[in-house]
Amino acid sequence: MGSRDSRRILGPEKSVAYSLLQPPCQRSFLNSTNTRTDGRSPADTRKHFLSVGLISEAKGSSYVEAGNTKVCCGVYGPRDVQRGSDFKMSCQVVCQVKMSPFSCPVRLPPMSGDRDREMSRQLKNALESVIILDKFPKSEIDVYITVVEDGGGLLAACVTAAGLALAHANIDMYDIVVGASVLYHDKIMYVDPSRQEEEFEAKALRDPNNKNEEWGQLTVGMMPKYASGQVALMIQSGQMEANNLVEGLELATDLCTKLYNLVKKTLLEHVEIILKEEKEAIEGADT
Amino acid sequence: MDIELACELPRVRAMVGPEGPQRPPLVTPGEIITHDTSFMRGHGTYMENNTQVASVAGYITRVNRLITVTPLRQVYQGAIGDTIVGRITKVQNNRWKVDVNSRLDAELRLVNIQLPGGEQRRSSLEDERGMRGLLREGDLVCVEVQKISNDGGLRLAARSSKFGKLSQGTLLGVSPSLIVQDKQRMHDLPCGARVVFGANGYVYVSPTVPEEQASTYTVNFEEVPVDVRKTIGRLRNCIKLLAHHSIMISPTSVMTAYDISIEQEFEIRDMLKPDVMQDVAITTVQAMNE
Amino acid sequence: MVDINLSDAEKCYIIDGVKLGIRVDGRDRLDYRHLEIETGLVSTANGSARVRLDRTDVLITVKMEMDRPSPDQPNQGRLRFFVNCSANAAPEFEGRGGEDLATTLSAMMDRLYSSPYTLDRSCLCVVPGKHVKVLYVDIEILDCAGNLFDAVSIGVKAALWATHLPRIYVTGEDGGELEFEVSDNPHDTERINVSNAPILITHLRITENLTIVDPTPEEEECGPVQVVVGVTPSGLITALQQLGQGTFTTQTLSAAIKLTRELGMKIHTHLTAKLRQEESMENREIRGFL
Amino acid sequence: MKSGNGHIVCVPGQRICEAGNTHVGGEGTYTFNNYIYASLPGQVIVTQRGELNVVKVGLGQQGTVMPEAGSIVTCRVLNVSPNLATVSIICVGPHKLHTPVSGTIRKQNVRDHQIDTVEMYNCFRPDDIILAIVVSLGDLRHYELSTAGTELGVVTARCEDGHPLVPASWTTMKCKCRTERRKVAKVMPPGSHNV
Repeated sequence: MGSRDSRRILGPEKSVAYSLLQPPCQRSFLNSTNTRTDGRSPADTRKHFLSVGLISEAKGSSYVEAGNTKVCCGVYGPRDVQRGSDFKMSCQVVCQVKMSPFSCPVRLPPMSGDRDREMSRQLKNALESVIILDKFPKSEIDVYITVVEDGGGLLAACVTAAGLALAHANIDMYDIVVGASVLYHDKIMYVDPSRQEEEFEAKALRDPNNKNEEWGQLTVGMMPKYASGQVALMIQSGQMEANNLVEGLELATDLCTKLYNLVKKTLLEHVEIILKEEKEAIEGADT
Repeated sequence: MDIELACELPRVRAMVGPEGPQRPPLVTPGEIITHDTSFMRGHGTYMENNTQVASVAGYITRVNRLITVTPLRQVYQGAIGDTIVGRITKVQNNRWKVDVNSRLDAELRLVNIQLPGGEQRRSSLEDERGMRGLLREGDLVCVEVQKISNDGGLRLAARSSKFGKLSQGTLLGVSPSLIVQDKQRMHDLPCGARVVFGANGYVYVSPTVPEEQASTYTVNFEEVPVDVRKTIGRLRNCIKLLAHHSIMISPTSVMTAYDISIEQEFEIRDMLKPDVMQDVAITTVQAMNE
Repeated sequence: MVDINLSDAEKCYIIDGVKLGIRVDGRDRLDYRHLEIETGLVSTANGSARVRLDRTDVLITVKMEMDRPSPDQPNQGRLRFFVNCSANAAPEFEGRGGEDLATTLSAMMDRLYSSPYTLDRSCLCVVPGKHVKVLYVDIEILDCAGNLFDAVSIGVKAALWATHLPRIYVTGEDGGELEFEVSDNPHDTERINVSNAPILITHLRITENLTIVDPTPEEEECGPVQVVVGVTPSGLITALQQLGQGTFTTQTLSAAIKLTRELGMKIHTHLTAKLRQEESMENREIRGFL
Repeated sequence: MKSGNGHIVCVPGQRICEAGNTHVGGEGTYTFNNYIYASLPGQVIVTQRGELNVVKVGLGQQGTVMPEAGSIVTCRVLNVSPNLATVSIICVGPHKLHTPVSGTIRKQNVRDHQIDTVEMYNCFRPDDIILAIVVSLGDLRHYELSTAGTELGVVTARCEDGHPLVPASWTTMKCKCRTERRKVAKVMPPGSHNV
């Protein structure tokens, strides 16, 4: 029922959240014409939209939209280590993912919950293997991610947003890191799942005696070009046969390479704009 | 993957006791040692209305008029002339801080290490970068205790050629009271490996290094062959086994354990199983006592 | 977990060893260290287990409470994991040091036991919608010497296996409130079916494409990136997660996943056999911590 | 290698060229089994240094360069105490730091002659802009800096009443109302000495 928000007037003690009384929105995973609810085929990805320079105050920032998932990320450049943490020669990455209260149908408590902290830790691990740490000795790089809306594949979108924001912040990285997620539902791999599909999978009623039923979701954060493909983050939940999981891993890596080109295009546009501005500035100064 | 049940395993019997056949009297803190005030008071004891009382748990050693109680497990105090193994923890201007398994980090000054290039290169290494070129954080060094400063910290020196940076190998930490005191610390054992029994409990097992490049500060990174690795692995497990059963560690005891483990054809990886450890320890003690 | 810094010479020795198939203590790449297990040693808990993997020491207890079910799963019991890194496990754990490891570990265990097949939660329900049993699993880390995830996951499975829940009878109802009667006969208990509970296997990447199992702290220091893979007794891969700073190639990951399948099934059969054997021993003497 | 209108543009992770003995990687690049890769998005600039050409990737002003041992930094003095001055490093060479980091100048690093007769108050005052060189990365919070050398020291300062001070000699600066003592930097006109 979410945490007790002292400022709000709540219903009587025994009240039940309205969301429990709603009829389960989706009976079956696929709709009548045997395609996914939003009409995509299993191998299609959602529409992606990437942009850079959303937050003027930050050293680097990015905004990523994948289907309904909307994530914005701000990077605050190498600065002195804030809290009195112990002395480390190498750079420290401070990562904080914050799901805004309105990002899910059921309102989330304002303070960061377990899922936020878990995602922050996983993202911190991934980014520490992407950034070239020994170029920023004794300093700290802060990556703050705010989730505007969770439309499925949230961690994958966060990884892409963080990679893009770091590139925009001119922080040295081995390669652009891109995230992708894949859902496995009765023997078929669904690429780039939406939140309804993820929830259907998580809440599906499973009869206990059919022990080896296979389902699961896989999220991969990857650097496609660096040393022919390096996986910086991989998380899988649910239970799957070993070779199905390996097949899912390959599918996710192809998705990463596709997304990589889109990220590259965004960055190159940004670089062109900066160079054009610089050229005008120089001409302006000469005349 | 072998899973054992704790209740099936033999109970670990510590075979305590220095070499001597009869066991010296053990005392616990607070026990009265003697009322006779003519004895001199040594370490580990204190006077209380003219009776001498033990302040640590250990065994009593009497040297004509002096009574001391030496504890069994003890942090390394340090004695001048001891050869010990240490790990560099900090690099400061013209000195290094070294962890030597004792209360305080010891100090190794740039002036008292013996540079292969001789005197004149000393000044060029003054700044921190030069120092780091010689010894970095984490490096292992074999050094000698030169002086004990009044706060208990040790001053180290690496004067002769056999001291200096240790090359490839593996380190093992045991309780310093188990290491047998003897002059020669660095032994090239017949089975083809070099073991440095640091007086501070750090034992370093490494392949035998040819004599002339012992004290250079460059490390050779070429691959150690497989059979040497097998002997080093077996030696390491023997030392761990002796320490686990509190048997005094000396070149002889390690070599006997090594030979016994070969006779009874124990695989190297099985040597750390409690029952195997028990057998080898018992047979080693019997072999040592003959 | 415990960060000791090693010299380059030692790291090179360890990495070459893994390439040649002989690790520092003689093990091969897929060998586990000696594992000791004991259940039922805490009398105040419904179920308990202690796992010792060489020096890693973990104590896991299961206690049952009654609670209201969560609204969206009215007839399902709950399983809650709490990890406590006590300061005596490692100096870094005191204060907030161990907290990061504790949250990672408990999040990992939550995900491992999140699927409904691991533990049949519906049999934990007493009155659907009103009262269910909640199992609080407390994991106490006594000593940490590498490979904590495997030791904890094996311990949790053993502890749940050894859990005896008192049977609860609904005796009657007055004015809408149900009355319960908990049977106080110690033998009238229910057991939890743990036959399908998964365990974790940690693969540490040492060189480009070589991964080792059951890493020691020194090996963890050489290769910072690990992948922790959950496996069920029937060989299905559950909660997989990559930890630490570093990257994997897809081939190494696939190899590790396939490896986990065989290794996992072997460990499961071995573990259940040992637990059954321990169960069948009459008047078994609890070894505990002696 | 995308070439936009006349210049080569790259993205992190893009291979630029082989790192043989003629090419070496500069800022914004890293070398990985003897190939130079870009680690920043931006324009590839190849500069000549001796017979080596240095491949750099930069994007206008905002390169992220951190002070290392030996780099010349511009700082603002925060406070002065008898044996050390705390400063905030604003720029490293030509690059402006996005968030300034802090450094300290010890008494013995102020100048290279008569070290023990240095009075910090006669060398620096709070809010002076100074040029210094990084001695070492120092401890957790501060970089170790030094102003020993003629071209290092106070560049611009203000007197107590706020008038801008003009360098008069090695150790004094003048303004309309008074002269004040500073450790003055002999600043050559820009471009004459490359940083």
